[in-house]
Amino acid sequence: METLNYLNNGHGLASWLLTKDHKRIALLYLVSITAFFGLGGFFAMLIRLELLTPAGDLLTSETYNKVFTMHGVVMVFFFLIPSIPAVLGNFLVPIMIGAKDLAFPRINLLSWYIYVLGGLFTLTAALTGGVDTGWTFYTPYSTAAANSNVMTAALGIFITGFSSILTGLNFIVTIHRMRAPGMTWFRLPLFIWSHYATSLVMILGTPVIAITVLMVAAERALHLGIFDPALGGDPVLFQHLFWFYSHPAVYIMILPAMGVISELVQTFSRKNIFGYSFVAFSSLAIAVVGFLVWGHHLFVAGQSTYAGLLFSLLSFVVAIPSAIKVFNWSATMYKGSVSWQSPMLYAIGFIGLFTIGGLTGVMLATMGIDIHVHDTYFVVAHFHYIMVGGAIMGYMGGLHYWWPKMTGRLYNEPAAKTAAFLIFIGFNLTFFPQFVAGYLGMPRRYHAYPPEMQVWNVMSSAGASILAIGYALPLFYLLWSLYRGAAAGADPWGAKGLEWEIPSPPPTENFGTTPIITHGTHQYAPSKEVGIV
Amino acid sequence: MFKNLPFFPEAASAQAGQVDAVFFFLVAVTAFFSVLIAALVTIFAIKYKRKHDDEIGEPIHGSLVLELLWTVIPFAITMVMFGWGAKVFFDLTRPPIGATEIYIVGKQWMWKAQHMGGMREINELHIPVGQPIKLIMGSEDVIHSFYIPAFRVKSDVIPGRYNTMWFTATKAGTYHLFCAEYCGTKHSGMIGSIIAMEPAAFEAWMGGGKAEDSPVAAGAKLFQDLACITCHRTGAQGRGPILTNVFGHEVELQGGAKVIADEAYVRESILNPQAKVVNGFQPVMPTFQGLVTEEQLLQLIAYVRSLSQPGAAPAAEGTNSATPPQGKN
Amino acid sequence: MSDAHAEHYPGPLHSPPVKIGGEGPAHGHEDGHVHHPKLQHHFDDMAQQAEASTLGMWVFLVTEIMFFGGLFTAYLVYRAHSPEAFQEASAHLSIGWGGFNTAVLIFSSLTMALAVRAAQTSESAKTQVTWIAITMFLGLVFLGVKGIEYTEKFRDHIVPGPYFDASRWEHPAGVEMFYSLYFCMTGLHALHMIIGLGIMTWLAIKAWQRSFNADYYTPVEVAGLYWHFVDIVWIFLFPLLYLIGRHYHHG
Amino acid sequence: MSAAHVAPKSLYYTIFAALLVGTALTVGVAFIDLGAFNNVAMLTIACIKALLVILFFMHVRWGTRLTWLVVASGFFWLILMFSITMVDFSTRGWVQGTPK
Repeated sequence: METLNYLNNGHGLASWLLTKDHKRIALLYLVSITAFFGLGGFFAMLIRLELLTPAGDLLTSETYNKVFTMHGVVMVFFFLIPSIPAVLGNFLVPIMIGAKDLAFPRINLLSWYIYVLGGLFTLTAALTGGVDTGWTFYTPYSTAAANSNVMTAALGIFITGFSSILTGLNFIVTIHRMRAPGMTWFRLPLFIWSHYATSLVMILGTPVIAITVLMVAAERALHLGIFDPALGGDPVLFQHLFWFYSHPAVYIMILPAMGVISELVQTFSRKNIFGYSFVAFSSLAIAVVGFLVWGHHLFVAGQSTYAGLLFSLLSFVVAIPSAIKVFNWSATMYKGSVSWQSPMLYAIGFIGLFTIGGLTGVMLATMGIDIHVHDTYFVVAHFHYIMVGGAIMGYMGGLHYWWPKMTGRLYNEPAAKTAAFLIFIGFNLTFFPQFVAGYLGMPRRYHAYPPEMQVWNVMSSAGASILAIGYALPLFYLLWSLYRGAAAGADPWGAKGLEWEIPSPPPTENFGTTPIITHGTHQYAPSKEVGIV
Repeated sequence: MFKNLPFFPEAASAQAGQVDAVFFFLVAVTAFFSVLIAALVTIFAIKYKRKHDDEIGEPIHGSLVLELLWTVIPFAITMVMFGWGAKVFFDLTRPPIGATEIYIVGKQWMWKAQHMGGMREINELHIPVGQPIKLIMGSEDVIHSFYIPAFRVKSDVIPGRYNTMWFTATKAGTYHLFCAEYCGTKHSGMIGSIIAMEPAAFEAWMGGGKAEDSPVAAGAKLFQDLACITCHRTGAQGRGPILTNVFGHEVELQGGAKVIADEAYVRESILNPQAKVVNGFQPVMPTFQGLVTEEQLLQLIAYVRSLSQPGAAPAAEGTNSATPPQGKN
Repeated sequence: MSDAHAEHYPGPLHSPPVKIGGEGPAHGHEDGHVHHPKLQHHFDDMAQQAEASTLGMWVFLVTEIMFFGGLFTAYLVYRAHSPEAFQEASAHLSIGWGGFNTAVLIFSSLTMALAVRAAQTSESAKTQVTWIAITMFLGLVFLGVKGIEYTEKFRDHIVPGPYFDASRWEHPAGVEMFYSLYFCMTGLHALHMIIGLGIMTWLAIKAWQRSFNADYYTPVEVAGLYWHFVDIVWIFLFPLLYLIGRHYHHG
Repeated sequence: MSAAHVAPKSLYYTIFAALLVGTALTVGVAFIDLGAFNNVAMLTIACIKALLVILFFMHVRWGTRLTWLVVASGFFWLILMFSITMVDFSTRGWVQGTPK
């Protein structure tokens, strides 16, 4: 006899498209962001194919520029930003705090529709001629020179921004107002802390990008001249406003991944986190200080040197909480019972790659180095280490970890391990050579490049093909698990947390009666302090 | 195919060593911490690998001492990086007095250069080795970025204003010039060569240019052709301030504010004359927006500037150089 | 600190920290007492639901602050860059219309507050609808005046773009910048007014159907917060746009 | 919910009157040339008016500490955006090479 759960409680398309259940909305997001990930990945493959040879011989310059623009726009706004919050966060935030749903289920569904609408605008822009501004939409190129699809793409980003705002708003209200009795702030899973911090960035930063792209649209369509140098406008002001959001947006991508890693490291070491409050508060510190560092994107953009100094200093400060997290994760594994199951492989990969990504970020915050490597492949390599090596590793790890909970099925573990290895190796082969090419001086967004840099690009393209196989594999074994996977049971990992105490897949209401919380998550044994305190 | 594997860029300027030194320091720190973390994680994963299904880890809640250690030590290291990096940045952005100046104009998709001696180049820049060079750069359309990897210098070139950069080449040779800020379809074609030459060879190369083509001479001609001379003169018709000995000096504006007359100010006064009117003059000057190109603007600035240099030629006929400079419009 | 939750550790390793009811997943509200019909299934009680809604609106208003904040930043940067041009441009705006509209919006905030109070104190549907209707009327008056002002700008060719008449200004570039910002800021504000009027229409219908009383008035409260916020934006726009050029002297 | 504070009508009328007085005052001050102090006066009055609306019309005066925090953080971030952006625009050209 099959028990009633959120998946079989209602059938048919309408029961999905009109659902207010946070778990079903999470799956709607999962399907749509996977589609966009595929699209963004397709553009990435075109880029890597073109760059196999120094001459621009596969695509025309115009097409190439549109391809990397769409790669950036799709991956940033339609995959990375919604990935962990909208899929894993949506599914887990209410469950982890002992609530039946998010505070505003209808707004949650609305956010998905808004996301899809924004996506349609962007796809329209891509299909009706493309946009060639780069995902950064720098003025005056985007207002004066580029083709008119900028409007459509900008509107797509504007609309999608509201989906992000609504998700963040929902999380904040839910975490404040919907916690089960006894679920105090310091008993919250670290996943919740990181999602709370992420939501702060979403609601405080996203409106600024919305108004900024709106100003670009107004300048294009209505001939208002806010960034127009002829009217005394300053293109650098656009960059300030753009990065006021877009730098913190990096933390929208990485903070949830950090939350995932905190959960993974605890479960697969069978140990509570080392230094809970430091890990929890470092998330908030990253969210807050992360708002004060945007000007490190403008060191060579004609920003005043003193502003550069301030931004450089603050950028070093924001590196510290990230370092604290990395050290605490490592320390958590000490004297643990470390399992080598696939989610943990992603977590270990994350720690290593994020360390490299973070430290190369510190190099870019160093003004004297940035003047040379700014806008080169060094930057490209750095942010892919954070976004792919960090955010996507975290997403993949989390997806594997909670897949049995979401679907009630176990996937094929050897296949998952293989994919994790392929992704790790493919990733490093793709992006490490780009550090070298960058320091050699290869500028980003170059369709053709000097021949002496070919060796690094060939390596990178070779790595990309391994990476592509690594990302394609889960599509098969995860789907396969839906039909043939063994039943997961409530807690396949021996993990400690509210989500593992309800059936897999969870019932629609999550909890029969509101749970009363008596202690924090991941308590595997009575605690004891380390010798020195 | 890959006979020589390029691993590190050539260092051909006095600044390159400074940048590379900070870079090596950061690479060392990065390598140290990456290896440290990778080693810790790997060792823990192997040493504490789960032995049986019911095994649990030892419950350790944390250590304040360790937390403080790995907060304070990284912080101290980053402050060293900050200080060092900022010092290098200041050295890289402050041109020395007396640097040879060259005007650069970026446009989709080419670089134009004007030497003070009159030579003009496109997508090439000849410079002497051992002499500090200061580039004054403007853009005709969108944002570009002037980037010479071998010199480790880069600066965005922004429409509506002037950015400067400077360097001293140390090795003769031909180096890449890239546009580093995405500027449209042929962005990756907006490249060129920096040709650093021994001073003697450079002098010979410069000898090919004609003095009347110098920016100062061209600017003086424009000053006549655009009829600037009809107002910027002494006497009853002199409705605009006289421009001798103005550049580089402080100018008092209407309302009492003061500005230094630099490139940006002269540019603004030509394009948007009412923005900062000199005290004692009427705001009667028409705008020259759209009438002068970026290159002509630079020539006019070069001319106005030449009027402030020792032994400058009189501004124009009709100017009484004994008149105390009152500022300019 | 790090032992924040240690003291709550219950003892045995696998003791479940939650008590899950045995009756299964469906229908959690079978515990006896009657629920308010407006209580959604995932809230415990009306107080939690109301608190969540007002908090949600406040968080949304924070995003609105940042949304307008982008424009205010642009205003700040450009006004600092060309103060005289901004004064010259501002002097052309009608202080009469601007002041009138300010008073209208303040008045509408009062009537909105009274509408919320009417729902709070379970006054009659007629009273509630009356306050909402007056608020809407004032909102329409505001938009009407805005329309008159915009028409004048189009007539006088001071709308930025190809038809902008540069010849009448001393600082044409800065004036055009000012009016670019003027149209962005007031246009966005007017858009918020229009959205507000849509919400108020819905609210009036609901109030007419006697939906709101002392036990349930969250929608009125939340819509009120939004309306007051739009008023606050104007409280800043009025002096920044209309009043900075009043002692501007033509040179 | 039913326990929420109901303010007396007279308070609302008082706030309304204060807001109108504030508006008249701003307009009046604008016609007097006070130099830079014009802006200070104008913005001070606007801030007081906004505060009155927030505290009384929007019920924050009787709100929870969380509401106070949310409102305050909104304005705090706004000021952060203003001030840090202005750090750039107000220090431009401080380190330009001096023309000889």
